[in-house]
Amino acid sequence: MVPLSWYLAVAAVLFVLGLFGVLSRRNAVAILMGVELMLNAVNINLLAFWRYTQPENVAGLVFAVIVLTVAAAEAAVGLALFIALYRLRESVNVDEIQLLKG
Amino acid sequence: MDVLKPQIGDWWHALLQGAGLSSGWIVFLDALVITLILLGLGLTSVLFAVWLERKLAARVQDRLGPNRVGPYGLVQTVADALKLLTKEDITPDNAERLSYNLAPGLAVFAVLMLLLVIPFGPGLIGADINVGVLYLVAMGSVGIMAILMAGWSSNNKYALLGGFRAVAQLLSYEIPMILAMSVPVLFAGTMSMEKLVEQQAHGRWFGVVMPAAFFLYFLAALAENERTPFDLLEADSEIVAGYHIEYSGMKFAWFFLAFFLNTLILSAIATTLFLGGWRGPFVEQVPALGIFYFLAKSFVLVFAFMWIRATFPRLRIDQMMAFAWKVMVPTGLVLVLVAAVFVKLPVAPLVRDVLLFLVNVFILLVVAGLVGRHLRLQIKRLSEGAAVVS
Amino acid sequence: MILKVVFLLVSLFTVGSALMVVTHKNLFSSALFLVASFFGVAALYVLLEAEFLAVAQVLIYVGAIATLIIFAIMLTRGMMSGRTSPRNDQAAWAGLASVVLGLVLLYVVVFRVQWPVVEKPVPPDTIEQLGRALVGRYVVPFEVASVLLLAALVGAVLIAREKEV
Amino acid sequence: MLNTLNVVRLLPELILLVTALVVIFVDLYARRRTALWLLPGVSIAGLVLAFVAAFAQWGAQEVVAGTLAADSFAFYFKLVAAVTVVLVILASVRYMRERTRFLGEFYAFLLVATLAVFVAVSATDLITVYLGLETLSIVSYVLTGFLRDDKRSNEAAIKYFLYGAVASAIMLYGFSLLYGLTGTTDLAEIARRLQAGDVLANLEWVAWPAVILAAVGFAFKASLVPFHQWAPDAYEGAPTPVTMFLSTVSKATGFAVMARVFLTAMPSLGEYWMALLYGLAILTMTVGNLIALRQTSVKRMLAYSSIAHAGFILMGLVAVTAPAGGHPFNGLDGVLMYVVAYAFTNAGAFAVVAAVEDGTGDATLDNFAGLIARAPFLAAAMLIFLLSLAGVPPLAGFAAKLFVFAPVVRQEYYALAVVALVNAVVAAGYYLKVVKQMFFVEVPERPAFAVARGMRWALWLMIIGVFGVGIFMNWFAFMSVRSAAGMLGL
Repeated sequence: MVPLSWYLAVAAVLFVLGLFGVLSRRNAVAILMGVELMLNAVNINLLAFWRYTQPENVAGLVFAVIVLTVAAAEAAVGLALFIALYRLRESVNVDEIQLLKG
Repeated sequence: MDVLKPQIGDWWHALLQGAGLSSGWIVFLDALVITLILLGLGLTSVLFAVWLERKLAARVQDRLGPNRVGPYGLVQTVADALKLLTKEDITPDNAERLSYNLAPGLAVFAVLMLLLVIPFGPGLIGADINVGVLYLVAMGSVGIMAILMAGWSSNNKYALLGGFRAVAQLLSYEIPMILAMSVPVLFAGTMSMEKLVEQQAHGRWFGVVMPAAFFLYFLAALAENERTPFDLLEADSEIVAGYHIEYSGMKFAWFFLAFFLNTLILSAIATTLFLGGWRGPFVEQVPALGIFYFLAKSFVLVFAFMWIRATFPRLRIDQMMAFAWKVMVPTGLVLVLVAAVFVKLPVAPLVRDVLLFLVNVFILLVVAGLVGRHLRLQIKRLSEGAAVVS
Repeated sequence: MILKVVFLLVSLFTVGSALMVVTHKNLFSSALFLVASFFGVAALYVLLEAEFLAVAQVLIYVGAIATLIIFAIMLTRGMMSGRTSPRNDQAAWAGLASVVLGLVLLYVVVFRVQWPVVEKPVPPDTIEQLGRALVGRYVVPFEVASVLLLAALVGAVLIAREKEV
Repeated sequence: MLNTLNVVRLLPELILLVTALVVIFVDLYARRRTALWLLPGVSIAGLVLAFVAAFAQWGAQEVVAGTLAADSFAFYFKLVAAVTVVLVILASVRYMRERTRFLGEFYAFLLVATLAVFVAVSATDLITVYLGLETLSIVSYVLTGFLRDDKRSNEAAIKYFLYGAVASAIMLYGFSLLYGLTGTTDLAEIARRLQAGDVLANLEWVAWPAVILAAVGFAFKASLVPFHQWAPDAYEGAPTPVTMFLSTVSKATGFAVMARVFLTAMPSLGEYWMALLYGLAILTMTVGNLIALRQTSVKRMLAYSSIAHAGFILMGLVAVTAPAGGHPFNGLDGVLMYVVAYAFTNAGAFAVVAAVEDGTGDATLDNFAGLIARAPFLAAAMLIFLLSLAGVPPLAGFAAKLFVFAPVVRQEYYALAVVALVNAVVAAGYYLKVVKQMFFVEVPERPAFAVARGMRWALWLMIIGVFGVGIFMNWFAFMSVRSAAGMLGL
């Protein structure tokens, strides 16, 4: 069987890559993609822990299902906001929106 | 490996073991053979379906249809395929090459993957996974991805419009489709395709017990398959073929293949979920009959698909969306609710089935009545408006 | 052994796609790599014997989230013109910080901690258990999640709909 | 499993949910003129009912369906949230009427947000904690960006969304590590497992990552520095009633969840998270105040001031101790006192801002000039709220500060106490700037303006609240001590 730490390593790398995307991108949609990668990393963690430490207790699975659901809701609202933003200013680059400053 | 059970599988395994192969190789060869069988079954059916569609459309339009190549033009499709193969393969200048080239393959792949969980006959199933129905739905979304890729990467506004419509239409109709599919799942208490067929023994087909759910699935499948009256993705008279406008030659053939495979598979799913799958008289004695029954039932549905395509006009996009969200989704929700209540109803199965049938017919009638009333009102309003103008 | 090789291939594919997601210049290609990465993660779930989650992953992430993202990209297509760099000014710092954080995480999570691993098979009725848990102990989260989905649906429509004339 | 579910305990949540649906249907079928008063009326009625349902169960102590606690701690926050949201609704009647057509959705979203708060503050399972917080966040994004044709509202929502999504992902990673280490998502069970032998050996390596990563999510909701960047923008750009909600209820929820997770799941990691919060508290109040000093928009100034106040609230958590011999100053009761005092005061200040925006179009310092002549009631109300924010006795702010300073001193965290004291003085400085502008700057040519009726009621209620908390300090202290004890398991 594949050792648990391998899964954790993949998850950690995925998480960090997502974080890098979040920090380094200008485009709001690209940032959202980074967030999705991070959430995927979390789910890998949850499922790996479920499989390797508690396969008979479904708490980890439930958690992962909830994360999936919330991710969908979050993406829907976020993308709606981006579309509204694009309507208002023809751009979704986050460093170009700075009406609010101080 | 319980595939191809019972006789052929044992014979085949004995043969392999006799040849002195290790178990790893046997698993591999098993998988290979299953893949080949499924592919063969799928692709020959497509050849036949294309011919059928052309013949049928011709008959509806009072023409003869293909009649030159082979008897009754049966080999016409092969000739067409060969022609497409030799045509020039064009890639638009500013196309996004990777996704442009990947899209047709992905479209076919998404559909072929569906073959994996369809029980063509007793034991003749690629893999009986316990989330089979969910798998079907999930793979359906990959098909949407292929259309989006094709629509975007062609760098053509009509293709892009096709892509937009794909999201709007396919995603919207996926919801009533899932609702309709979850009715038999709820009733059978399983998502495994194999077990769903098992539950429909003795002619107690879910499609008969719950005609409304079957009808809902059928309509949603029409839309998922981009067939008239829901063929807005390619609507040749509006957006000149939509997402595959730029494709030619082999790549176009792939889309074409995916389209027909999809027709077959949507029918096959309907057969499995609602029409008892491979069940029929004497299947227990002669398992091979199962395949025949399965294909026969599926092709009845395919026939219905084609008939509708040849007869109906296309809907407008707002009508289509309104139909999905205002008619089909509520109906689907009601049906799921009804099924959930009836599953727990403490009466004899036969009584329950009859009651469920009656409720389903009632729901169908009510929905049809409401839609009809709405349409009549619209027509009346339109004609009054026209009267004022003139 | 075979499992390990498969795992390595799948995770290489997943991580590679993820890398392309965060570095590719073209937003649309990024989104496609995101889809690839989602598939890789689904494959990892299969390796973890969580078939239900794997299928749900494809259904929700590929079928809903990625499709929405691509749809949003298509709707706002003017925004990915090549005028400016897709990276912001702090990209270098972000890279550095990410690498450091990644190394720390890897060191801690992979090498330091002894996770309480047990060698147990997955019970065959896991999906049934999951279903029962969702209407049993976890019924409140389940219901709240449905409220959340409804609210998100209404909210998204409210914010993104066309201006009325 | 279902028959063990005590539905009565979920009554407040169910009432809110039903009310939200009723509001949507009223919006669908009522005529516009009727809807204008019926929608807020129905919403307030639902909140009052939820308040009653929560109040009737005060003193209960049980776990509902394994994932929600029905204890005094949760009920305390539910009561505060219900009251504050009533005030928010009163304040938003005219404000929203003039800015959007979608009033039904607005009130329904406020109710769903309150529902999310109810779930989050009583969550005893990592899953419900996450789901409650995230539902609150997602609904808040929509509320913040509700005026979708207003660039500032949209921008505020997008910043809020991006920070929030990242923070919640980071928090989740921390949760997943906790789950991996303990094999459970139940908070009390986690605490038990954290003391087991096999886990202890690994604790030093997982403790920091788990605590820090989880704290990021809470710190985001409570807008602690350095996870505060979204707050000023969101507070300024959001419709002002929504700002009232975000800066009070939403923030209080962050603290409630933080307190519950840290105290019930990781009491054995106390030294880790207390050290972390100690640093965050100092950072938060100092940075918040320093930036607030140089703001020209009152709305934005209040936004930074509310960040600074989060630092004060945090002091209570840093100094949490078991209440020895019924001693009132155990830190946690300070948090609770501060939350209720702050809810009235800050909501009041933002309500005045909303009223001024309604009357003059904007909320810069300049718009407040000579307010005493143009809208004397508003000016007087603002004076009371600002004094309370500054911590002048006998107002609510004083009681709140007393209850967080006392435990800090008792714990002998003198450095923290001194920093907090200096900060309180600095804050008084910029509050007085607004007072000076309102009372001593004369601008003759500006017209007077009236205050909407709902707003006037809301302001009166909040003034009463500010005085009430300050004068009947003992009663509130009693309540908060009891609810704190309820959660600390005493």
